[in-house]
Amino acid sequence: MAKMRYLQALRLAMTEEMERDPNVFIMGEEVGQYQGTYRVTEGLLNKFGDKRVVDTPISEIGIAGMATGAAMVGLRPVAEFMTWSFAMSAMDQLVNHAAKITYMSGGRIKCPVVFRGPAGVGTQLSAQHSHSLEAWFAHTPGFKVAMPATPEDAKGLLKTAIRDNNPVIFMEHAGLYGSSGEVSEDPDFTVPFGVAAVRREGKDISLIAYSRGVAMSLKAAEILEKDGISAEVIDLRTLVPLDMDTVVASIRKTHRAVVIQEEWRNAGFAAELATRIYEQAFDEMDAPIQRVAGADVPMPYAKNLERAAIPTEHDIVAAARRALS
Amino acid sequence: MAKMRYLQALRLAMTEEMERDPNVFIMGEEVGQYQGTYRVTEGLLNKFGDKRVVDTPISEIGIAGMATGAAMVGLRPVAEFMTWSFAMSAMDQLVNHAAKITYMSGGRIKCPVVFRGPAGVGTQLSAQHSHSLEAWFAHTPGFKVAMPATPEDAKGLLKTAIRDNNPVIFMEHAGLYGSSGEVSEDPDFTVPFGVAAVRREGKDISLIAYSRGVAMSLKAAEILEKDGISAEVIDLRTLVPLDMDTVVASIRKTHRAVVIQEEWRNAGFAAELATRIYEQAFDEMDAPIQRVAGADVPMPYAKNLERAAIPTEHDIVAAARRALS
Amino acid sequence: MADTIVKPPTEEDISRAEMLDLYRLMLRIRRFEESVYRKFHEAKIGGYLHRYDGQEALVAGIIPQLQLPHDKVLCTYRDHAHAIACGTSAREVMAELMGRATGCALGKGGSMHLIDPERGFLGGDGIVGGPIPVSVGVGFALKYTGTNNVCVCYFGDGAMNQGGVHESLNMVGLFKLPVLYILENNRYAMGTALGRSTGQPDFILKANAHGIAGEVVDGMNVLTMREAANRALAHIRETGEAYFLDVECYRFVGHGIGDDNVGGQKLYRTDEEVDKWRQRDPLLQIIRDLKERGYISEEQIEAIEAETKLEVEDSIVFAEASPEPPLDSLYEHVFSE
Amino acid sequence: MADTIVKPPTEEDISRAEMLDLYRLMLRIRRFEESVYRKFHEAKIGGYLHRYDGQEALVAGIIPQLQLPHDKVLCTYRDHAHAIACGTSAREVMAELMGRATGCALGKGGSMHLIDPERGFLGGDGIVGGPIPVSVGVGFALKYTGTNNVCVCYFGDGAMNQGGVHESLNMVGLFKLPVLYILENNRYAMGTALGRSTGQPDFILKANAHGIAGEVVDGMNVLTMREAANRALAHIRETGEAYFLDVECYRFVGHGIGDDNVGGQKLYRTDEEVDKWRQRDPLLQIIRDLKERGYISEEQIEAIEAETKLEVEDSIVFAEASPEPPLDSLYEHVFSE
Ligand SMILES: Cc1ncc(C[n+]2csc(CCOP(=O)(O)OP(=O)(O)O)c2C)c(N)n1
Ligand SMILES: Cc1ncc(C[n+]2csc(CCOP(=O)(O)OP(=O)(O)O)c2C)c(N)n1
Ligand SMILES: [Mg+2]
Ligand SMILES: [Mg+2]
Repeated sequence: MAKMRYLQALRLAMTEEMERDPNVFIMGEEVGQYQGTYRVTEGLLNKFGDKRVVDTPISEIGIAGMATGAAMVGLRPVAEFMTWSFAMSAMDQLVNHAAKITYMSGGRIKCPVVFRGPAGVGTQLSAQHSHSLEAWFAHTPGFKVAMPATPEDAKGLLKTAIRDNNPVIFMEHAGLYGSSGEVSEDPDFTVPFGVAAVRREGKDISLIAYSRGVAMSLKAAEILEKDGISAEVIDLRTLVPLDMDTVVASIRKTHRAVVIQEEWRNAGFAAELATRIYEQAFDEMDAPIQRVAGADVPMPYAKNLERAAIPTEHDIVAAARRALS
Repeated sequence: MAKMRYLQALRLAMTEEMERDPNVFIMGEEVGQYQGTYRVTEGLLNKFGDKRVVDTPISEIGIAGMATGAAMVGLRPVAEFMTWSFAMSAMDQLVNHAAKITYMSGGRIKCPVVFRGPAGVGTQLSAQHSHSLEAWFAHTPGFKVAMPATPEDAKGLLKTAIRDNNPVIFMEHAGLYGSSGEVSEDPDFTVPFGVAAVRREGKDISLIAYSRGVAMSLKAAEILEKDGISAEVIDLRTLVPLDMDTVVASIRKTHRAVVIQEEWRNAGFAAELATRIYEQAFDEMDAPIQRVAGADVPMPYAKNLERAAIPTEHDIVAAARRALS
Repeated sequence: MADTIVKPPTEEDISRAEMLDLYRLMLRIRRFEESVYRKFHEAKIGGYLHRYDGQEALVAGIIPQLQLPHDKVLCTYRDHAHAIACGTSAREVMAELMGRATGCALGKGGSMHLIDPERGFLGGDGIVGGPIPVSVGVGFALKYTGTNNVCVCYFGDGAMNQGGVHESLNMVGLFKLPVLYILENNRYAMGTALGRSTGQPDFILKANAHGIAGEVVDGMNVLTMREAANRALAHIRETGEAYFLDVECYRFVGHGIGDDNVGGQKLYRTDEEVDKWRQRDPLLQIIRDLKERGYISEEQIEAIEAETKLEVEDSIVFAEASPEPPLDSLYEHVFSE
Repeated sequence: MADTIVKPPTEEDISRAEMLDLYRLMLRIRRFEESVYRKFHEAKIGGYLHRYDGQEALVAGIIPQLQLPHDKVLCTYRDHAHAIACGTSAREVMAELMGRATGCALGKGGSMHLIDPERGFLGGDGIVGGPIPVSVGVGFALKYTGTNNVCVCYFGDGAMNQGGVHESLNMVGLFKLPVLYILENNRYAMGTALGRSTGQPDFILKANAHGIAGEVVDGMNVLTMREAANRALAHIRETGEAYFLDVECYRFVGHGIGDDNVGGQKLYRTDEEVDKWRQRDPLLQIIRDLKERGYISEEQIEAIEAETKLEVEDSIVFAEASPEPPLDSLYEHVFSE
């Protein structure tokens, strides 16, 4: 174990997998010579050379297609979107090609590709640079969707993603890059997909989150504790596959839940989560599930408006209190 | 009133609005000389000339941008996507430009553009041609989303869309183009956004649907009636804005609901609908809301698999029975 | 660099056996497409359907020159011919078109998504321009793994107006990847004639603008096509760099089932135009050439017709006798293991 | 057609008053950007920040030649200069950068989304290549409504690799729309030098391939720029057809805040290179020209500096004194009435 930052953990995962498997390569805008826009890929060009660390033009369609095509014939590309906001330009290649080729071919083609990059709200990046869009990708069959909340998961989930034989949407959070924690240095360490983590045990209410929502939920749980409320915090880790067993087990204990997402509320992933909980545990619910989500507005630039548009631990606390009242 | 088909009603709406307002124009692939891929725009080129009926290259990004730009400076484009599946190539222009320009400009720019075309499953069009994606668009603030279920609404909602000062995602259903019904010929007739229609009154259960799901729900209601079950059928008409008042009023009467969508289940719009019902009427619910939705698979080609992948009235009947058991 | 129409090769370049093979392949494609059309109208085949009649030389002149399965082929929804040329059996293709479990994609793909990776055929694609971004990655992988192989990527004139195509051509030009682009320039994208969709009709200039060399080829003559393909392939294998063939061709039938009636096509082209192009039918030309060289007799022609008919009919019998995919395969293949 | 470097105009072409105006505008932009940079480091400004230092001539040589607000301007996230040149007050720009209610987008847009439709400025755009598809529609509307006006659309060299740009150039070429494209060819897209991102570096060939005429211009000299712009605008107004200027320029500072330190830029360019280009600083050149012609005295230079300083400082005072947007404006402007 070593203490490292989330972005270093990502880099370590890529380094180890590139060392392990010569078919793994890195590509994207500014991943090489510029050392990565957020420095996630720093040093990789020097270490692995420009055959395996490929700087591309600003061509998101081309990037998505190149990664997909290379995966279709046996390579294992790890393609970076400088931010997930820019993946919007590539939706056709991502959805109509990467996600579907295995099914359309009756299983005759594998497509082991990872699309990764920062998602979520930064600091005043305004309307066009503040997306995560996990709901879009979760909606689309054929993708696995991973959204690590901790440095250890950043490493372990990314390694699993690279070894997976399917297209993985790997959404990091720009706001977590600097966060640090203990991370296994064992090159065999991975975190499996579809296994949620109970980050904090509790008995009065379940706070169900992913990505940056987990840290917010843990802070909320601390605040609630002062009022004698015991909150359980669940980190979903992957949205597809989704570990409903862990969620439902928690609900059976607490009978109340808050579901948390940072992205726009309407038709967001929290709605899916709430719906599934009701589908699987309606009779267990003592109160309506509370949803904490981003405001349904394009992200405004002004600091005060941006703050108002995104959820905080205080929104989670308020939601929990509503569920308990 | 005159009896006409859904696609004729759409054409009539466009014709009337083009006659009313010289700033309205039609554009898209094969809308002119070819008379429309589905013949929706048949005759419009002859009637209005090639200044106002513009055939474009196969350039969905360009189409979305051209419509957006023209709307930003005062025209009222009605841009056709040959099918909504192809809009995936244009997501960046649609979401980052059309949907956001009003907000990003602090309200200084209006963007009165309609994007329309067939959505949903056709007949064995397979994986890349069978989308509706309303969940993606509903997720994105800045869009209104209309999905007419009847010829009369096709006309009335499209006229409202063209007169609206905002980008409207107007999703027709290829499977409804041939359906016919009475349609007002009054050029002042419109159907307002955000007002759901109760298509059939009932007291035991609410079937809440839109687009082709409404016809399926009406058939299901007839089947249920034979068993003495009285189903209310609600046609949402627009997903954004969403008329929750009508939905909740129905729930207060029936205390049970089935929510219906044709597109992929996971993170689809039905989840949003269910979640909102619970948020606004949790205490009214006597049973878990049942969700009827498409299978979470890329659309398979084989007839039997395609049939198994999309919901039918029998799935709605079964869901209703579960809710009532 | 633009506009060089390649001359047909001389007799020495091609043996009788090879020429007969070209004829046989083109005939198989033509007869297959004709039967597919009938089966569609018998409602045995569903979805969209795009025939290759008239364009056979683009497939027959190129694909047999490849080192399959090591070279790779990508194409559009107009893909029956490509599958057959890559060696997918008529049975597997027909069964796929009928949505049967024995189809080359287990009935899941259909007409637009034929595929046969074991034979180097990476599939058709229903999205205009869709295969070109994929070709960047296939070309990249062929280079990355140190092979001398080539990815051949087919697409239509309408696809030249797709942004993804330009991003990809530029990347292929920049990274110097071994891709052969075949522009199936049949002059129409559905009902849109070339001149109504492009600001500038010389597509070689578009390829050159991204750093890819290319030339115009007469795609109505399979010998011309074959020679151009061989030169292009040699160029790519030698230099490692892409090449772009803008192939002049014509589809004899409608874009698809929607305009297969003459009325539909009259909206955008005249009978005279179709007739004019039919005189350049690649099948007529090769028969003429075979006869001129004394390579074929009337009996042989009949025999080849008969064996082709047999193959196509066998494929229909096979497909119709094949089961639909099992219902529980609906959720299979969403993910690979 | 490619590679014509336009000669600077002769003295007769431009009056003293006009030349002084060009100088004043470029100076205002330079000083404004410098102050913005300071304010960012005082944490008064957030988000991303992209300065125009070195590229002032591209704005000063063109925008004053327009008939605003009837002509329209679109540009990238590197947009402070464009707003100022269109006539948006420094106060409104600075207030927007500080996220204040008095900003030109009411604090909702920020640095990348300055906008001022009443002055013909249709805004910056945070998506590389994003404004070009929009320019098709603006050009279309200008033609549709029967005006003689022009849409000027700025974008970077990196944007030439975006598919949407090619779709749009083709449509503008095809439909013959009145758009003036200004390629702000500063040789780098973030840390990627031109040669590392394009398969073929002559961008005029890319424009020509879509049917749009164009030429290369020296964008370090505002008089050259102005002359080229005037000719291009005249061409567009006369013919109704688009024109493409590939403008040679250089950004003196980092791409944005991320590499504004020299270390960041050292990853992709040398100090020597920056120094070499700084010798062609458009401000130095115009001062030199003004002096050579005897159009300006040292006192005037000082006076202009002083009045510019005053304007920028006033904008800061104004912005800092302005309120943040009211919290209840969060849900305003998602939709228009
Ligand atoms: C992105 C996209 N837009 C539109 C379509 C609908 N469409 C299918 S084929 C076609 C015409 C393509 O013409 P071309 O590229 O010339 O190929 P051809 O059919 O002539 O072989 C169109 C518009 C599509 N499949 N994908
Ligand atoms: C579609 C998209 N991809 C990536 C980015 C991130 N990005 C912002 S600016 C930039 C470089 C653009 O370079 P260029 O077009 O040359 O303009 P310049 O910054 O030099 O003015 C990149 C990659 C983006 N904003 N949009
Ligand atoms: Mg064609
Ligand atoms: Mg640049």
